[in-house]
Amino acid sequence: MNEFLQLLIVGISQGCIYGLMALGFVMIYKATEMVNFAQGDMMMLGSFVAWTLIMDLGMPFWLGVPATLIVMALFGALVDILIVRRVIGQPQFAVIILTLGLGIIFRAAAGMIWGHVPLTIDSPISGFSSFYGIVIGNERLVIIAVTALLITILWTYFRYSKWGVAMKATSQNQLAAYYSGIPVRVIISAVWAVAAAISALAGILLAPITLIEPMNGLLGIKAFAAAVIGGFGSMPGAILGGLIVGIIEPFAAAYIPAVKGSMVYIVMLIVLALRPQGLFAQIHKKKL
Amino acid sequence: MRILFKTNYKQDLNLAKHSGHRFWYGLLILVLLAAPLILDGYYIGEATRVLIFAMAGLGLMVVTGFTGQVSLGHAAFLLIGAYTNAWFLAQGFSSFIALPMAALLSMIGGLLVAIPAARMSGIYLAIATLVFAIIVEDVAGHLSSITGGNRGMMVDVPMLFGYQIWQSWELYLFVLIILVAATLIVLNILRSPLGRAMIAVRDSEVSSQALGVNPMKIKVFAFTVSAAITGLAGAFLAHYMLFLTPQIFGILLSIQLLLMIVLGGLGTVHGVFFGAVLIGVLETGISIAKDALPSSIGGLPGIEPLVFGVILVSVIAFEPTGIYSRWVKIRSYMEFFPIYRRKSFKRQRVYLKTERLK
Amino acid sequence: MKKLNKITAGLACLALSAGVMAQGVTDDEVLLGTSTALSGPAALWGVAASQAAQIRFDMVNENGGVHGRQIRVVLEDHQYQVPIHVKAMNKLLNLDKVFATFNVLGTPMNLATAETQFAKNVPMLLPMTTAHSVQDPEHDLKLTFGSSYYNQIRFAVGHFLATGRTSACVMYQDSAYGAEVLQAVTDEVAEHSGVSLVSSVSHKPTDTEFVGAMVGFKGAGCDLIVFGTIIRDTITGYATARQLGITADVVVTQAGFDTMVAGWPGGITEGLYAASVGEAVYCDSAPASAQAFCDTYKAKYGSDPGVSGQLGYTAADLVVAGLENAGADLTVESLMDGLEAISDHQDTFGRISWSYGADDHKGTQVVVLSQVQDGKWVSLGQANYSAK
Amino acid sequence: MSFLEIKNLSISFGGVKAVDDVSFSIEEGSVYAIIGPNGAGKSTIFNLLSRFYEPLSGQLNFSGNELLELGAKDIARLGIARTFQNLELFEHASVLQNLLVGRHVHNNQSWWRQMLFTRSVVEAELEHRRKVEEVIDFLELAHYRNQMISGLPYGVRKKIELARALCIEPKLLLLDEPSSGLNPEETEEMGFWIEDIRRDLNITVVLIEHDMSLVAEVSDRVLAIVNGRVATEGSHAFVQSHPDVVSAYLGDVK
Amino acid sequence: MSKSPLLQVRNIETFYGPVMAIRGISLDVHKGKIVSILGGNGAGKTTILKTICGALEPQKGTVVFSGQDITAWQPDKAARQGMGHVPEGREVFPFLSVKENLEMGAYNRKGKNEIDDDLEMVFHYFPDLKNKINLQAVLLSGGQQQMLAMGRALMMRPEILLLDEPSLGLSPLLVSEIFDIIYRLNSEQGVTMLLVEQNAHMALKVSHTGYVIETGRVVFDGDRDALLNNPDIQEFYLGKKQAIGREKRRWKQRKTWR
Repeated sequence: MNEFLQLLIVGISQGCIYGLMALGFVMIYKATEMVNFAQGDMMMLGSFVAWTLIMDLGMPFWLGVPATLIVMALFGALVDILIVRRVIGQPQFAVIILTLGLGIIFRAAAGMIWGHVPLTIDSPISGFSSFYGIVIGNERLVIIAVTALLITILWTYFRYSKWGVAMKATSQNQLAAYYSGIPVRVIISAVWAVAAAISALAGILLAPITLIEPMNGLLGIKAFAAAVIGGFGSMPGAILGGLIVGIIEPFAAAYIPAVKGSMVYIVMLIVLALRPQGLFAQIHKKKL
Repeated sequence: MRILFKTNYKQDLNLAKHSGHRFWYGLLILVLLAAPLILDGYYIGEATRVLIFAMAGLGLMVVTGFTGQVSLGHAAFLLIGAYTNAWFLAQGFSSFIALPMAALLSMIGGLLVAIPAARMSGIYLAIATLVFAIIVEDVAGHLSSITGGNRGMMVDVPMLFGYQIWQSWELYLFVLIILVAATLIVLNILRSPLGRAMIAVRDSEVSSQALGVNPMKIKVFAFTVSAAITGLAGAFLAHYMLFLTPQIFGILLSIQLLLMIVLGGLGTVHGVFFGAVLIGVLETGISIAKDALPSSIGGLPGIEPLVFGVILVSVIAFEPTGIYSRWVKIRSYMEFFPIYRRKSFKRQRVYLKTERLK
Repeated sequence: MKKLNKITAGLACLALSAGVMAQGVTDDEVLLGTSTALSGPAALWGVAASQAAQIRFDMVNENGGVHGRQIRVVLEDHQYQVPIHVKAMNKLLNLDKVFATFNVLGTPMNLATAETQFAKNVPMLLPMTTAHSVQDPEHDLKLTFGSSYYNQIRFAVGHFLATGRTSACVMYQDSAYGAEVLQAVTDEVAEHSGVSLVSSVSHKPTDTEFVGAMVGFKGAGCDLIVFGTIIRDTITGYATARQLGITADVVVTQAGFDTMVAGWPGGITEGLYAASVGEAVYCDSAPASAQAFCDTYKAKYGSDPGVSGQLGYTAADLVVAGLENAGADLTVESLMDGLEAISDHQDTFGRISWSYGADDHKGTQVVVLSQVQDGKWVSLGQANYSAK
Repeated sequence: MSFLEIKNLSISFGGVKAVDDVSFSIEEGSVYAIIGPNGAGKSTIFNLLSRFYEPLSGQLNFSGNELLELGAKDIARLGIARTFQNLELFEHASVLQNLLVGRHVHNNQSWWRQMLFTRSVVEAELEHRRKVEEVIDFLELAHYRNQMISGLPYGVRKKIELARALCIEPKLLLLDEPSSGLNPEETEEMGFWIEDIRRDLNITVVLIEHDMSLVAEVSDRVLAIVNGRVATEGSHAFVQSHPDVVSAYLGDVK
Repeated sequence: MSKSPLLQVRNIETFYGPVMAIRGISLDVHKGKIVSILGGNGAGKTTILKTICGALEPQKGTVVFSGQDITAWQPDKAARQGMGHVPEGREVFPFLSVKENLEMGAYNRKGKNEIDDDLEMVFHYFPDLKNKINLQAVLLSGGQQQMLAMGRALMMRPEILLLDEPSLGLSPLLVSEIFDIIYRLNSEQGVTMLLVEQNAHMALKVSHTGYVIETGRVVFDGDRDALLNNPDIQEFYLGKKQAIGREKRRWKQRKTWR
């Protein structure tokens, strides 16, 4: 039983990370119908930026984290303004290749700037607690709390604020949004900024657990699987998918090690076979 | 500009539309055949790699470019083809058996993916295929009795009529001949009802159904043909690398294939070759250029993927529909030379509309 | 014109067989090729090793080279992908026409191109892997470092099983390297009675989360855990095991043996064992012979060289020794003779001495067992070991 | 038994009945018009006939075939062709290719023959081509034969979709708002073609249409649908004067 | 001399892909007037509207709107300047509710009360929408979507309304309703409109002046009566049949083939 709870809580915290990254995917997808294959690499960059600010420049942790989020938000907006904006409305494939290319650049640049030696951030939340024989790293508890908080904020924001509705409008019909006087470009840049900041947050939360190195971005693939399980484009779906992926992993590793590597993906295929558009389908039938 | 006078419907069925086509493509094939006489070993090796990737890209183009089914998992078919070919050669069969078996097994793999995949579309399909490739890689790692598992497997050289194809130019010619054959088959499909049905399914699934096309069947067919061609490419990739481990066929390889055909220009056979040559020239060029640069720049670790990424992003940002469409522009510039207007290819503002209404 | 090139190349071939001059060698230069990971998942090793090797060559070149020849290395980045490596080797062998390859990183990479390069009569010097499959079978043109992962693990596992441990678990990467580690543990366990391999789990190089694996090990109750891991998975895997209260001994190979692993902040790697080719050397306590290297490396790259740097430097040092032994008349034959002539060559870092011979291209068979104590690798002992 | 017989057809979307117990039958060789306000369920009837939607209940019978036993892909094979309200052409293909897809149901070459492009495929292709040229001639599309759809104006596309449907050599042709987006001159032309299609090609036509002058000109019988139910059916003059049709559809202003 | 026009378009040329869709069009819209643009398919009518509002970039020419040169501005900026655009094809936000759709029209406006008043005004003109206020727009019928798009543009309180084929695909009843509303909006609220319409009959009924476009050029312009009385326009755009029988007409077409 303890073992079960142990795996479950680790799974949930890992799932929150995947969920956060999946949220980044979903937000950009919702606003621009673009699948940002560089999302994982933006998370990686975020954790490196945090490392530079906190470990290299000596900022206090609680100052370094918001500073990182701001830097990465600006970076996200800049990526949109300088590069991505050019291909909005172009065929999906062009967009896929563009973001894949951005991922290559980010990874290579990170390797050149920060090297390939794994790094870590000293965080005031390190250490671990144990309850009734369950051992859990403090940072994992923080991950769960932060994710829950963030989701609440985002949900409220999208549901009730004028900007949130405008974001949804922009994603549904860009031309009509332009015609209604909604500042579409600003909104899209803002979405990139928020998505980059969310990924950076995931990166910072993850840094003490997985160490920081340029290839960390490949974690994005699992976040991707999470987003797809949830139904690409659905924010609650992203979190749910993240949790599913996060929980499957440690259980598979502990009880069926032979299929551990593929378990997540097998589950994803099963979900897609039953519901080809994920748990929260986002595709509606077109009127003929 | 050339004006064609058609006197016969059959003219439209010919692959070469006019004598100019016949001349230039004929010349191209001659030059390619003669290349080993002119070029030295290094360039033949590079050309072989480009041809193998072109073959894999051709396979991917059938399903992604012509049928509109995104696949991020074609490395799986390369894997199946490569291992099948290597296994049969290791059992002492000649390439006459090993190559068709490589194509056949990949085809069966394609069939397995295609049946569930035909129900999916867009990003879901992309991820499902990506995941399929990850699982295939995992399985190959665990089937150590056949594949040698993660320890890897050496690949014997191709055997034809008891003759070992060992020299690099021999492998080059072998690849070239099979590639030309595969290209002809793809061109044949494209000019027959099946090819039109593929394009119909890509552009509008509902109306293709209303015209009596069975989209499921067409998608499965495209996936199967695609897998077979990619499997063949995998067989040759095995010969190119001489050693196989499952990790070779990871996500990055699938991505590179997709990258190639999108960069070349989706939906055209030309695009495959433009893409393969472009990526090949780019990689070779960067790797040679970095030696010429001062070591403070050229010797920076990671400079190659960085430059590659930057060029890739710039190409897509300026020519989102691929190099082939740039070529079309250049060609029409030359054809209409004095009266060509730059603006006629100016990119207009475009706006996005949700694709969630399917 | 091109045809002419071919003819001259043919002539050069003739000249070579007459023993006049080999490809990649001129009167004032010898050209070596390295295909390694300068980016991608293994860049940690590739970058440090090639930088350290370059420092050794720079030292030689500044002093007028070896027999008047400057040593130049063409460096290719294979990003730890076999297809890119094959392409890079094509360039090194056929375009740059290097005299020998050296320090090529990666087990599958070395296996893939060995045949091709031997067919072109290009020696394979000191590949950056101690995989069993790269060392065996021996070849006239192949010269390797020393004790393989396989031997390292068999030695270490043998040691622990002989000192009271009874059940082993293995966590290994899904790669040729991981498979070799698993094989070694399986083989060694089979030779002892009353002990067993109770659980094994593999992971992808990109995996970051090991709680599941460790909970499984905890349930299996093993008292020896073998890691077929590299750097990051060594650190996080070990930290997870300790966090969960697993008290079993954990041992890793050369691949996870780096000064950075031992010095990881928070002391979370305290107590980890490693079996390796040599000892880890720390610059502040390094022998005088290593000081010049330490200083240069630190000045150039801002940090102490890790174990991969030490290995890269040692490889370069051995090549220089071989070139010196080969004499002024440099051919493939004379190079290999020169390398075989290396005997009791004291390692710069004062760890071990290197010897090769006409029928011994494998290098040292010393396996060192170290443990992390107070943030540093401390050698517990070493032995000459070679499994049958 | 009628040529096309629809009985008690119903379907609902999200709990709302879009088509509610609709029955009607069509005689072979006639032109039948369906009119009604937007959202009344006219296109839904076509989509049910095309088997894109699954009805809640009802029967669809076409010259002895139960359509509900078949899938969407089988409908064309029976000789039912259709056009779409918002045009569903193959955008990135030429006009000729679009029309040749219309010949798909007449293709009987095996896939391996097509791969090798054997003589029999060549011959079949030439035959398809001849048929397609007849349609091109009939609708006067020769000028556009080799152009890409994506560059063509709306009116021409409309014509191409009609042509593509004719390439099936159908017995029954379903036209969804053939005149929408056309100017009066083009609309008149469309009327001529519908008449020619019926008279020269002997094809039964069902059309959904808002332009009452076109309906009056071509149709033999008219069905008016309001809120998913049949309001009335009969000759066009009769339907046009029906009070429900006037209040829900035509309005007081003519 | 009358005041300078609210919207002044001078000699614009726009490419659509490789095609030059409009070739030097000039037109004026005066405040408080309804101006219609007539023309066949592919004449470039929609392109003109898109160029005016900035959705397409002209190669040449200028667009001046209430004294400002707005040529090639982004459409959202033009919208903030007071240009409302009801595009062709019912461009609504499919997954937002009717109310949210309308509120998006008032995105740049302050003052909750005024916005609520305008919401009432829209529901006054389009009572159908009021019943479906919380329904997702994708669930509306074609005509209701058309009304929603118009309502959304009205929520901007625009100085000018560009209407692109408002009657396309609508039933006769709805067509007359829509044109009735257009007429009322103009006469009751004084909204200036530029109207593109296939249905010349209806368009000329409500508009003050009109332009006839063919293959990207203005071929005729004048006030309503001038247009209504022109025999060519009667034949080609109003569908008034001349005394030629069908066979002759067909022959006439045959004559021009290729």
